[in-house]
Amino acid sequence: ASKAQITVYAAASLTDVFPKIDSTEKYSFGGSNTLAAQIQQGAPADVFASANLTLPKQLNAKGLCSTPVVFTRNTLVIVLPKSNPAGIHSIYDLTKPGVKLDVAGAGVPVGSYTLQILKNMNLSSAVLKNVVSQETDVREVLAKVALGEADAGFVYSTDAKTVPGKVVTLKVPAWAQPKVQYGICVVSRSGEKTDAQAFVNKVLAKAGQAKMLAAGFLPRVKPAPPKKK
Amino acid sequence: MRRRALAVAWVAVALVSFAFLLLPIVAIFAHTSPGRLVDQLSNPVVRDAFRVSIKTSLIAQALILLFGTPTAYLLATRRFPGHALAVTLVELPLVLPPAVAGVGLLAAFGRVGLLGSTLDFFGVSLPFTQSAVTIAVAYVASPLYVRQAIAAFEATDPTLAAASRTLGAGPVRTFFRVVLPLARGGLIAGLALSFARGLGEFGATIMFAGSLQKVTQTLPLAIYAEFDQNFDATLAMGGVLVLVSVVLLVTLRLAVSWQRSPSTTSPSLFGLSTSS
Amino acid sequence: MRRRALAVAWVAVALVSFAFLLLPIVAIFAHTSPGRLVDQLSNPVVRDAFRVSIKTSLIAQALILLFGTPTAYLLATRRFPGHALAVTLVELPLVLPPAVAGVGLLAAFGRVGLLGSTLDFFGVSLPFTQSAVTIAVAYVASPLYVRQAIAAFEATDPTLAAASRTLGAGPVRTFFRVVLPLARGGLIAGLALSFARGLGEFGATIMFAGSLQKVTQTLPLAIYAEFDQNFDATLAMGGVLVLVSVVLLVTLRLAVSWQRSPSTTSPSLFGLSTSS
Amino acid sequence: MAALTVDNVTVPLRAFDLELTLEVGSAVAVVGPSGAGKTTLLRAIAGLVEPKSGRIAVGDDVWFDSERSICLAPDERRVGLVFQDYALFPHMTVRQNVEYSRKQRADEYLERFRIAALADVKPPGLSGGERQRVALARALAREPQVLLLDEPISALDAHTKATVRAELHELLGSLEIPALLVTHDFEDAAALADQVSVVVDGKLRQSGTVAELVARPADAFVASFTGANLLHGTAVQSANGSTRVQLADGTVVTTADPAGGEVVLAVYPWDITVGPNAPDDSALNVIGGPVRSVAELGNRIRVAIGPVTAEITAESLARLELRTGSFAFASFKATGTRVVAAGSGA
Amino acid sequence: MAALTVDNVTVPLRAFDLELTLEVGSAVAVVGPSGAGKTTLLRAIAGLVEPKSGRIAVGDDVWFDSERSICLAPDERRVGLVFQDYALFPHMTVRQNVEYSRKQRADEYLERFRIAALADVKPPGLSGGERQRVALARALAREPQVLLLDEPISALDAHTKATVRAELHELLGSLEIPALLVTHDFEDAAALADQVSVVVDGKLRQSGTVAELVARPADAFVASFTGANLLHGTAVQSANGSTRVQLADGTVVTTADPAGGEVVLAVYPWDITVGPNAPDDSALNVIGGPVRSVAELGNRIRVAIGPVTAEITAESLARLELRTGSFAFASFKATGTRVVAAGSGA
Ligand SMILES: Nc1ncnc2c1ncn2[C@@H]1O[C@H](COP(=O)(O)OP(=O)(O)OP(=O)(O)O)[C@@H](O)[C@H]1O
Ligand SMILES: Nc1ncnc2c1ncn2[C@@H]1O[C@H](COP(=O)(O)OP(=O)(O)OP(=O)(O)O)[C@@H](O)[C@H]1O
Ligand SMILES: [Mg+2]
Ligand SMILES: [Mg+2]
Repeated sequence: ASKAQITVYAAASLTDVFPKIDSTEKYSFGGSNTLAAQIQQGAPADVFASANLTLPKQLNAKGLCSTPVVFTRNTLVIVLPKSNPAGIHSIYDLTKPGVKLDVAGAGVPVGSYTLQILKNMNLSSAVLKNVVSQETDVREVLAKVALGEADAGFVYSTDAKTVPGKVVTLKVPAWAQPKVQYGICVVSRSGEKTDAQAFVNKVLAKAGQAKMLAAGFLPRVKPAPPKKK
Repeated sequence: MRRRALAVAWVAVALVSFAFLLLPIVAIFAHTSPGRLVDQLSNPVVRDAFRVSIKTSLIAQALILLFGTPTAYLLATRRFPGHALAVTLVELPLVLPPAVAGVGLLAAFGRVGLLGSTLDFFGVSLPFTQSAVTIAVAYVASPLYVRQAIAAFEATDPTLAAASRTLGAGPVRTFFRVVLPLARGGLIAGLALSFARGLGEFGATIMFAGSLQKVTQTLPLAIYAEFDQNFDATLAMGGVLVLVSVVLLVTLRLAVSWQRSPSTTSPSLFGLSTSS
Repeated sequence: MRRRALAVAWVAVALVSFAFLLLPIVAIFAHTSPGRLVDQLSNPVVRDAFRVSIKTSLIAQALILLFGTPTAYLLATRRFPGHALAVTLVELPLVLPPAVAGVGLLAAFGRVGLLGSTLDFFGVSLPFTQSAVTIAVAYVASPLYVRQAIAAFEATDPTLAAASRTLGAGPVRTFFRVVLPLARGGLIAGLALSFARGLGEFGATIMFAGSLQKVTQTLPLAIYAEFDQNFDATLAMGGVLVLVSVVLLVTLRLAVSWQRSPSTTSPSLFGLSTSS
Repeated sequence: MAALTVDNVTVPLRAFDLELTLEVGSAVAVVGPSGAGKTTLLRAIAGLVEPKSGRIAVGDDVWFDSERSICLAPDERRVGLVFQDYALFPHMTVRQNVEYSRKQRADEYLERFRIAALADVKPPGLSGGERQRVALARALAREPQVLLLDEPISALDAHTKATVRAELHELLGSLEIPALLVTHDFEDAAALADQVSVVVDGKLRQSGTVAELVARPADAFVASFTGANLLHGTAVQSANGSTRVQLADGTVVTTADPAGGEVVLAVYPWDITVGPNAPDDSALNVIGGPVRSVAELGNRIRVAIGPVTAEITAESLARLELRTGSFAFASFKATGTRVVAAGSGA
Repeated sequence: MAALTVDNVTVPLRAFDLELTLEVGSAVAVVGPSGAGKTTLLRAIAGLVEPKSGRIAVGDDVWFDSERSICLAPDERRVGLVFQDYALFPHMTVRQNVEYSRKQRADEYLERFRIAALADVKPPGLSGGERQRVALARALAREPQVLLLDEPISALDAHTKATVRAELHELLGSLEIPALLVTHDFEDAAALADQVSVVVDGKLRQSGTVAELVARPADAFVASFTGANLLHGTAVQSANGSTRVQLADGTVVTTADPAGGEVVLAVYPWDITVGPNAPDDSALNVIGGPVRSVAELGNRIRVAIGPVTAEITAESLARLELRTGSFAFASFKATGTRVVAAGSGA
């Protein structure tokens, strides 16, 4: 079967895992929000895999993509440089003055999740004053921490795993974890709808899911009702 | 007549070029009504970004002027072993992709960079600070000024400086009374260029300084950040920057033409030379 | 002696400038051993990015050459109402923040852009395609060539073109046999500059073309993207680009000096003029 | 040979309009101060500048005619123009320069102008004189109907001038086509052309042979241009029909020409004799005073006394033992003076 | 006044080394072809170029001495240098230019050089002559110990030259300081300086008064420079002690000077007479042939016959009715010729 190579716009946090699922496609990884915006501007994407459900839903509402389905879930962790220059041992240490905290921009899914966590723990004001930069996607956060330029940053647990040895991770209490659901949909303007759908299926299929789990993602559960932001 | 045709074709090509260059700008303003544009100016993100941009740019340009001018003069007037190398070095950031410059700056002044520990020792940490933005801007913008400055200094008739010396003026007086006034036009032009370049700095800044509203988020960074939030704000900021740029360019034009002598008669390709 | 002191201070300032400019580059190479650098060249991301960069750059430069040269010649030799405006327009992209240029290009050629529907009608969709990269590069880099070209054409002695005409050569022959050879040095220099600038293009590209490996991910974008994957690759690519840039700059130096006449004696500020 | 006709051609220039009518048969020199419009005239003839009005033709070939709105492009006019600075193509060898207009017979011209040996040299490596020869060869290789020369020798060293001037003179003599030669040096004009036209501020001041100009300068400018002393003063018609002119410094000079009011007198240095004491000859004008300067040019000596400069021979200088400061008398015939219109003299 | 001493100063230049020794008392002219090193000499004296070795002093003030490794900066030497192109500051008014070296007594100089009226004009708006006066005023306002002039009049129009030349001559006469004047025009040198030094390729060829140079040119170059005809040929000592020189075209010329082998004969135009038929005077050299050219310069006429150019008066021209092509004889005394060393003649 002659299968066309399709273009997948996927959240930065999927950078490592998606090629493992299907290495033949073309990928554009970045902040889900940026990708969504690009699709609105007419980017030739076939599939959109976002680190939240909100963005695909918005596109769907605009008729720009099919109804999104959740294909995996994730959790956030705090990453620190191996040297841990700021001597951080718990999330509460993030309130220490002078800590260089790197987060993603509020528009980026991981950014909004970060804000939710801090809100849930009533740390918002105390911690946000230590933010030194708002990156454009989760991998930027990871990089700045891995480089040792930032003292700490909020990323997905899956991201932390991609740079073993470079960073140490701190758990975020489960009760504070936001509901991180990844939504995937087929872009309406796609010229390769069937192949696009095929890719989506591939991700949802056993093999795909296995790969996701191996990468540290959580099993997908039934689509949750849209949650208010 | 064959010649007419040629001339027409020639002009046509030029017109296409102009259209291409003009269109995006027209588009920006087509999308944002002046009203919207003004509204956006009250959008805190835009306002903060504007403030950060202006502040860092001004400091950066001051530094460029302070260090660039003597350097340029030296390169323009002295010939020493490795001169060509020095000039190349000065121009390097011009051809260096900003992202690379950013990486370089991190590798040099970052916490884990070459000078990181040294700076740490003095309790200085540059990344994520406004100083980082200034440094990034100064780094990528400086060549535009220095090149123009070198050219301007080279263009000033050396015998005039010599005359000043034989008239009893020392090096300093000669420089400020004769050389500088004569090079002025070129220097202003150069500064306008580097200011514009600095104002548009993106790659190096985001790498070296990150992007934090009120602190390190310059207009270009804000544009990128807002791009996916609200395109209007983006366009508005774009509009603002276009206006700023135009102003700068006009300054530049004036400065240059002011230095240049009135236009000479032109080589007559199509029939006759028009004497303006 | 006061004068010595001054001279020393002067040189010191220059040295500081050089150090500042050199450091980041040294840092990049300090972090990557030549071995690593070579390894990284076999890294698919780097290779793809390199391919994309070269391909788009070459096409873009070809276009710039094709459209820029006649335009520059026209602007250099004709004086017409709105001439100054035209020159300003040509230079605008130079002072336009790349991000803004990107926004502008989107607003012009994007799906919701001015020409969007028109293009759609012809089944063409530019944004986020490789053509978009080429366009972005051409848009941002063109002024560097055109400016140099204008200068070069203005510098060619009009009487030589006139002489050619009186010797019976038509406009075309005159242009190719006399004007072009004389302006050559300047044109090459300009092309080298715009090539380098285009190679480093970031802001406009990421806005208008996005960053899709193998398709629109140029080296600077790859650097930005890889920056978070593995810093080594970033540094390696940085190293590669530095080398490319240096080569380009040297070309430029040569081209220019080749056109320029040998260095004239310099204005003697510190004591005596050294006659090289 | 077909003559070049320039029929009240007008070209608007920055400061003034160029307005000229010329008939160029053989070799004509156009002289005038810098900025007079000489080069512009040549450019107009060659088609590099379009006149506002007028007519330019060679024989029956009309090159420009505002009424019939004819205006040939420069390359459509068979004209040989030698530029003020020769305008050789620096990126081509001498041969390529000469061959530029047509490949054939280039060698012939290289031979004729003794530059065959330099055929492969590029202009930057040539001396002034050589450059000029190449420029001439290149211009003539086109086989033009008219030869236009813009200050052909003013770019040369003083001591090569003489040689080149002679060569050029021979060339112009041997040419079969009209030649228009522009210069701001009267001596060059005199040496090279049969006919001299003086142009000032774009207008023709006077035209004629050198002898005519020297004999009857139309105005002060032409007079000074041809080397005369100019004496400014006020004229009073005196009884015996002669005119008495009182100069600024009080000296009174008599002239045969009738005149009144503010006038300018022209006296040529070689019409003035110098002596140790005043000759008592009523027909003579005598100006006594200390010698302001003594300048030797070969065997001619220029002696400045009061307002005038006299030209005497080395012999008489020796006899008179004149030196700067020593007192002497300059005397010249009343008939040797000419009243000239004030004009814009030097 | 303190004399300027240039004691075997050597400056390495592109093509050759400048090596000169000069003693400048009053006004000395340095003449030489373009590229001889004239400007470089002035720059060295002013301190704008550092010589490799030698000594430069004014009276007892040593400005440069390689042995004592003294080398004053230009602004430490009280020197007035007028540049080849005047080098006025274009962004300053005439007054500001003159006041540049010292505020005091500027008016005085503005008056003295008749530029007070132009005080507020900027140089671009000045004529050549005015520019020169400003340059002089500016240089002298510094009250220098030495005045250096680089081609002070070659930048001027031919027809303003004469006037300015006279002015300059007076100035130099009135100055109390040594003046070194550079030019490549022998006439200027003759007109302005008492002493002329001929420099070629950086070396002093000959030095003396104009009369001396004309009388005994050291070599062919100096001869041609001073306006002589040069005749190249081979000399054969003849019985009667005189020398017979056979020229390229076969003509044989006799000279009083002893010589042998390849030689160059110098004959000045004013030593040559022209006649319709050969004078039968054995003492005379006679060259017959068609007149190659007739050039009128004021009342002097230059007639070219065969290898020589003669200078005759207007009268004799009229008498002889010479015109180009007509056959005539040029004759000159054997004693009127001089054998000169070949040198690098023109
Ligand atoms: N393209 C032009 N447009 C308007 N005016 C011009 C132009 N070129 C020259 N002029 C003016 O025309 C006048 C004559 O210029 P032109 O070069 O013909 O003088 P010229 O007699 O050749 O002077 P020179 O003897 O210095 O060569 C000058 O006053 C000059 O300022
Ligand atoms: N800075 C320099 N370094 C080396 N050589 C030089 C320099 N400047 C000039 N020259 C060479 O020195 C020689 C003399 O130059 P200079 O200007 O002194 O000659 P000049 O006699 O003044 O000529 P001109 O009469 O044309 O002014 C020339 O051959 C020139 O090429
Ligand atoms: Mg001219
Ligand atoms: Mg000189």
